[in-house]
Amino acid sequence: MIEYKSVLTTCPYCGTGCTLHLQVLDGTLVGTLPAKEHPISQGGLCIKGWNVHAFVNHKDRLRTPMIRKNGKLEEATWEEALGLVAEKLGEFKAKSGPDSIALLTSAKCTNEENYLLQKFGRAVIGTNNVDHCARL
Amino acid sequence: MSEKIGVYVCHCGSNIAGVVNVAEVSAWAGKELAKNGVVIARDYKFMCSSLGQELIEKDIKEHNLTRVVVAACSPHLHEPTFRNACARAGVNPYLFEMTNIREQDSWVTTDKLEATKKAKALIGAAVGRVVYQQPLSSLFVPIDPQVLIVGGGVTGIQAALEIADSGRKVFLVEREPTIGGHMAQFDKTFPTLDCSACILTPKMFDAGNHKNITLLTWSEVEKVEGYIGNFTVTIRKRARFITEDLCTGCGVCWEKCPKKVIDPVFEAGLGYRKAVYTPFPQAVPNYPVIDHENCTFFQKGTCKVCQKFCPTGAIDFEQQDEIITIKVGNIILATGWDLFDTRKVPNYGYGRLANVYTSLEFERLSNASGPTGGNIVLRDGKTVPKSVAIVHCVGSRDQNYHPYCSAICCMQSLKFAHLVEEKTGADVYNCYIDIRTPGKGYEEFYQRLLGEGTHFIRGKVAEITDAARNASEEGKLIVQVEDTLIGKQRRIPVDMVILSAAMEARHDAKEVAQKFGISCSHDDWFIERHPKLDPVATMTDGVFVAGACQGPKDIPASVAQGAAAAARVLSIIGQGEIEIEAATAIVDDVTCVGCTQCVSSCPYQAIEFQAERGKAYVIEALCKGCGTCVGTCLPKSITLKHFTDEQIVAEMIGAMTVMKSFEVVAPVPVEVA
Amino acid sequence: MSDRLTSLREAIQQVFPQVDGVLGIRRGPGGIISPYLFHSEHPEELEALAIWPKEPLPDVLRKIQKAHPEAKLAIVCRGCEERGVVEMMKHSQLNWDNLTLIGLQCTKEEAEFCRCAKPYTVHAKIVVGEPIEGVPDPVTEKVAAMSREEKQEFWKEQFLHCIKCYGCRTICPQCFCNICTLEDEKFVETGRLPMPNPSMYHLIRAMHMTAKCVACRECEETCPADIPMAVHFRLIARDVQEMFSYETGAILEQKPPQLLVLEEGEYERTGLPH
Amino acid sequence: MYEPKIIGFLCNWCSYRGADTAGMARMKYPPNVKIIRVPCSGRISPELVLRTFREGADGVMVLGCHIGDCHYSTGNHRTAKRMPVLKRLLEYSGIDSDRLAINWVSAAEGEKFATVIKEFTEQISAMPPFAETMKMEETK
Amino acid sequence: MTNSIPEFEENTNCFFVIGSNTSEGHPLIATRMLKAQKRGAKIIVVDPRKNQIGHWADIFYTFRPGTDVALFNGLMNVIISEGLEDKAFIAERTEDFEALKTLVAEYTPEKVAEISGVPADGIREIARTYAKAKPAAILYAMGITQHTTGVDNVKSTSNLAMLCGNMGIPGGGVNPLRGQNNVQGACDMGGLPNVYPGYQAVTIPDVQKKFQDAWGSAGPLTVGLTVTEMLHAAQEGKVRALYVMGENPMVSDPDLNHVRHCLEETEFLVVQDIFMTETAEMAHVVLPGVTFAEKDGTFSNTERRVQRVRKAIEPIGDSKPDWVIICELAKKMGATGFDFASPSDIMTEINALTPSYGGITYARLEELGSLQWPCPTVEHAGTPYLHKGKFARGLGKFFPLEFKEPAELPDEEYPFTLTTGRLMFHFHTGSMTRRSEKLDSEVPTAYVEINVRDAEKLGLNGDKRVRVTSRRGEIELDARVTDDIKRGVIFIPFHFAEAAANKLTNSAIDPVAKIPEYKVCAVKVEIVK
Repeated sequence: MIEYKSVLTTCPYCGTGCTLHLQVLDGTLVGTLPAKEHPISQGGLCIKGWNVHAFVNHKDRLRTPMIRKNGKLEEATWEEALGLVAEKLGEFKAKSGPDSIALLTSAKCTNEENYLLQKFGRAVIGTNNVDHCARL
Repeated sequence: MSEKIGVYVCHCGSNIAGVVNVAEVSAWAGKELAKNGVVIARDYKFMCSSLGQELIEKDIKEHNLTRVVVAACSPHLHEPTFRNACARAGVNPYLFEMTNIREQDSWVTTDKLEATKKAKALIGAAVGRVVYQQPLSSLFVPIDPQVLIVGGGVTGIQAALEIADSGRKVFLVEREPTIGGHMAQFDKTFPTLDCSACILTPKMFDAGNHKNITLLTWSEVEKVEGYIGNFTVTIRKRARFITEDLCTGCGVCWEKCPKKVIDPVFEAGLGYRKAVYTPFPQAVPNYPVIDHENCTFFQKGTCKVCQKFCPTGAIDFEQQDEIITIKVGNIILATGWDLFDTRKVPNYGYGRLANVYTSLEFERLSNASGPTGGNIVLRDGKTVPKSVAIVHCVGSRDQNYHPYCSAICCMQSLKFAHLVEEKTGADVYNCYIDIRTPGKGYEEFYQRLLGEGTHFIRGKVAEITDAARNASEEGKLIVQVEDTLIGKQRRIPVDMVILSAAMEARHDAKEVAQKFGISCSHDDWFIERHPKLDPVATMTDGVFVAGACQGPKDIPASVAQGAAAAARVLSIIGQGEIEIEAATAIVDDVTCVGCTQCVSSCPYQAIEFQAERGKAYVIEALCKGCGTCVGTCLPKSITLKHFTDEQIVAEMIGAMTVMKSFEVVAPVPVEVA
Repeated sequence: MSDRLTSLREAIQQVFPQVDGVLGIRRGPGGIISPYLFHSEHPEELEALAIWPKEPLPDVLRKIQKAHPEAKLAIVCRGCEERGVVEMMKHSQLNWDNLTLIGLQCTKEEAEFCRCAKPYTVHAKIVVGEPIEGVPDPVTEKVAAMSREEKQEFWKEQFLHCIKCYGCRTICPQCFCNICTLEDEKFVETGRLPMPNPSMYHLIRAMHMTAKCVACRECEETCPADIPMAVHFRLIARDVQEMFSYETGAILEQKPPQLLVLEEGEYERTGLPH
Repeated sequence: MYEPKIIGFLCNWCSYRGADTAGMARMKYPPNVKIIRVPCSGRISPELVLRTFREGADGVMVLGCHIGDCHYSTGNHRTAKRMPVLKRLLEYSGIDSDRLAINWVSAAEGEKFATVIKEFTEQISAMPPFAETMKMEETK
Repeated sequence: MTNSIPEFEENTNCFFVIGSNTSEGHPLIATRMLKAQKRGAKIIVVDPRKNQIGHWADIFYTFRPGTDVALFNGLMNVIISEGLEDKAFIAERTEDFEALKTLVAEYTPEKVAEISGVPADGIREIARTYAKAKPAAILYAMGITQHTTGVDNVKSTSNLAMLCGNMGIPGGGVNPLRGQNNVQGACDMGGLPNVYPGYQAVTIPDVQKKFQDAWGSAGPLTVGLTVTEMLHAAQEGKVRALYVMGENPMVSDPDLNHVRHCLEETEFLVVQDIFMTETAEMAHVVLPGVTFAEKDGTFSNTERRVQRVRKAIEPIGDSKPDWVIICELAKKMGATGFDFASPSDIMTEINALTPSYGGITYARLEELGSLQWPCPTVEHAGTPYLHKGKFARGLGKFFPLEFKEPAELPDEEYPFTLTTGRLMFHFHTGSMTRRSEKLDSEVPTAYVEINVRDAEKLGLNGDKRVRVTSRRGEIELDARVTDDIKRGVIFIPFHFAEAAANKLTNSAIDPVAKIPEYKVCAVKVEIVK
């Protein structure tokens, strides 16, 4: 069965909050369409919005976790990578206290993810060293 | 800037230097164009002299020049000279650019200052462009020595024999069942009045029996692909329903065939043939064809009389059309002409008034092997006319039909007049606009006719009618004409009228032209490459035209063109391979979206759409490098080598930049602050 | 409106057995509409079928057909979209043989929104709604009536408003090139805002729309700066019709005239010198 | 008084040779037109003409063979169909379409060439500079 | 933003745009202003550069970067002295007006003209136009905030808005345009060192308890470190591990040479991102997250509008949605409370703990498309504009503010003022846009805008390559000469790592908001031979 759909989503660039449709054909992105009758974007987009689909499949996308070994980043499994992060963070928290760890949440990530990371920082690590680039 | 450019400004004696300050120009180029890559700029008395050329060659080697610009005369004069000089010194000739500061500057500008400025702008443009030029090399393609000739009239036969005699293979394709064309229908030929068949049939016989000629009659070309040296031609050989290998041409079949049919082609509708027939006894090849439309068996399902009587069992009602594919290197089109349909001139009454004849009908009427055995009689088949009018320029030299002169009608009409007088003693009236007799022995023939008592009336016939106004006109055809020499309207009652109808292009000429990738003039005649200097070549390399398909012609001219086309073809075959234009177009497969706009816009059908890839493809050997496709291509996926957008834009910016630099420096725009 | 929607649903149901999918539009989250390929396997999805506003469906069709050249597809198309499909077919961008057109005739209000002269289909065999007459295009007439100086001022301001989103180009069903001359820095200044006057972007685009613009007005609709660029296209379309007797999207066999040799009488109508 | 800047795109076979013919006959005409040689007027895309105006040209000429005489048979037919559309577009955009001249000059027509250039230069001189009418900012 | 974007088109009669290159930074907000302009609304733009919106403006002036407070005081001076203020609004809804009045009396148009470079008559023109066209909206962006006086600048905008009664009405207000898609959401969700989600201060014990109860554990009662402070602390060894999710301080932060040094000093750097950014290259562990196209969630735009992000395709390669990564990591560390099946579940927890998001559920977003917070309950329709009838704190407070010069001013050695900003065609550190072919080809690399006359003085004709140097670093890039920038000011877009404007910028920060002064620093320009 040929599957074509347009997925309504929100533009990941500036803070205007235009919505747009990602055109999906058989599971791959084939383009962007604006959302007509949307209160903000009113069926229009800027050049960045029109091209949101372009970077998603870029060859430079990170596809696997990496760990620095002998000064070089090398591919690793999720198990290894998350294991190492958990171990290290636990170690610093125990040795130097929660405030020896700082976290940057992201103005690019979703509300849910920002919520989770600050929750992780405050509830799991125990620090208020949580910030992001709001000022930049 | 990685390119090293040398700029050379020619004095051309005082031709340029007398007006353009060449020293200043070269100094300017050396300084101001250094940022564009100019590393050396010189001026010299005669750049085209061997010393001038050596100067360039020496600089190329010493200064490692990668590009060369010469500002001198027209590139049409010396571009090859300097390209060769560059090539000798190891710079690809296409990395050279020439700009014209003589014909287009020093010779046309009076003001020395302005001329100098113009020279600078032109050099600025050339330098801008040369940076983006790319090395190119020519392409050579081998020539297939086989030749296709389309049309088996006298022109095609002549061309075929010339080529075949030189040992090359020829395919001669003819639409009708026999070769011979219009000439086989004629009675006598002007001005010598020798019998048309007598001079033609030996040639037909030769062509039919030549070991190097493959005759494909009753056949038509369906498709032509490829380019000079490498054409692939698809031919449909229509079913004759006769097994050629078995047929001896004995003629029993057409003797026995019960179905009589008016012959609209060979007998011009005046005579009859059978449903199985050869057009005339001397037909080559001599195998008959069965006329599917009129054959009783094909129409009603029973008959097969011919089959019963055929002594060799050659009749084959099951026969199918055959598709033949041949490879040839060159093609000659000798597809001939059609007779103007005189019904289109209603006031001449053809088709309505029985005794109004066309010229072709008269040829058959007068021909000893024609329907009346050569007796000139009216449609009733017995009455010999006592007076005959011959109307010139029917359909020719007439804005309503064809503006051109058909070239043969005057002589043909004179011939008719002579034959009528000779055979019937009738009074003959030639109604003409002008008498044109520009050929060897033609004027003499006219003078002879004047002496034979033919009446010549200068005037365009207004009407031919059977509406009599008085007794003397009763039962006659009345020719209404203004005799412009005496300035009087005349009504001439005659028994018979012959319309000297125009020669016109074949009804399907446009289609044929498209098939072969050539073009037609406004009147649908095939267009030659040059009307004077290249009359049988076309804009499509490897496709030639000869005879009346290119325009109205008489027999000698047609035969000469047939021979000429043959000579051109043989000369190409003799070269073995041929150089193709280097500055051709090329498609970028990555960006081509396959919209086919270029395919439609190419004057040469040199671009094909490859549907399976969804891309356009330029057949390099067909491309002449006009760049019309580039002008059309929306995503600019097609590039014309040596005339790329980059090069042209850089040339334009080069000129504009220099011109702007001459302007009084504009005041700095008012600050917004 | 609802009548048309019901009829369209029925028409799609009727076509379902013969095709692999029917391209139309559906109403999604927050009431926002978008193109969607309906399947006979899921007739219940037709509940969300919508008809207005329209979407650039021919372009979506092209993308689907390119990936599935053998698929039999149907498209719900208005007059403009049908013209778009025809022009794309002429440019080898669509395979006509594998297409079923479900014509949707526009209402007067819709036609007025688009200032459409031909709000009806002509080729579609299955048709929903009654065809209506075209409506006038006051915007184009207004510009056409301006003096040269007024036009110059008018377009200067319009071009100044352009934020170079390329939306008009990207949404245009007739702009199917892989790369675009408008992005070629040889011809159009890249990365400059506001764009210098005269705007190479708009003028080149207008030239490229010669004998191509199907008057769907998607470009104007998507323009955040409300530039009435279709005015250019429509004025040129008139000229092309007048000079070369070409009507975009009307006749399947007719090729774009600017690609072909001059026909009898055409040169005289171009106004070029003799 | 200013010196108009004009670019002429000339086909190689007719117009460019026509310009040479004018030179050989020592006909005089104003120096404003700078000639760019192209194989055929059909090579000139509207983009090139527009780009030339954008560069600040006050006038642009596209000269080709007479219809019917095109070295490339019918290349100039496309010129004759494309350029009138471009002229109309210029007019619709408020640009005087007389700034773009389309004409046909054969290799023999040196005199016509000189006349065409002279008349066009005069016509453009009578108009204000293009950059000024467009109030274009200089691209630096 | 106090107000909503659709109000601009429908209600606003005057836009006062300052410190915002709206047409490039927020194109579809800018085009809204065009729509309003068509019905007669006026656009006033004041900016060191005449960018596209400057060309659209009815009134445009350039001014000296960093003199915003002076300019606002000057405008208020005119408004008060001409009696154009909204007296009723001031009386009913504000306090401390007299103090403001006294202070701005000093800032006569003539004096401000000298400080800011806007002519006195221009100041009067702006003041009158703004004051007479109610509702009038002030729009600003980082041009206001990225100063050592950023907070003062922001307060000045609200002083002006309150003075003319432009608060709490549709089409008016003070409208900071947030630069990143979800910078609003990141703040709302407590991605700040001083607050929990919904701006609930970490220093309040009741708040701490609320979260402790909900999560089982919470942060301390002390405010944490800001980005800039974290980096300093890392250098000092106080912060030993840094976890970065989807940020690229190696391009975005000021004084990059310093940032590099700090990150090098960090003992353990974890970067979770979609590309190998300049920051990720320095990490010890890199975790591949996914783009917006591969996950579900919500973004909150600059006008507090929460909208859905919907998954369109499966994650690429082995990458995982960022929320999944955090949950897995937390669980690995033995934490509870991270068992979420979907972002919708997370939102349910947010609804419970964040009063302003209380009624923003996925089900409602599906139906309505979007909701603007505050939206405390599922019955609440959302809040298009704030401060209706009443300010959050009760009465609106006027802040009398003196003008202070930026931290670094041009001098003989560094005679130019550098200001940085965005381009239409790129976004932030360019990690996404520079990987979009069509965007990258528009502006493939950095350039510096310089005034025609300055260029002339430098002898910059035809020579395009220049070197720009500040006290902190130098970069080489192409010059673009224009008359659309104030003399003495140069502009460099900050998207380009190879010629990173932030190698030059000053990390001096606003004492309250800790925002660096990106918009002003002193530089010199030399031609590269």
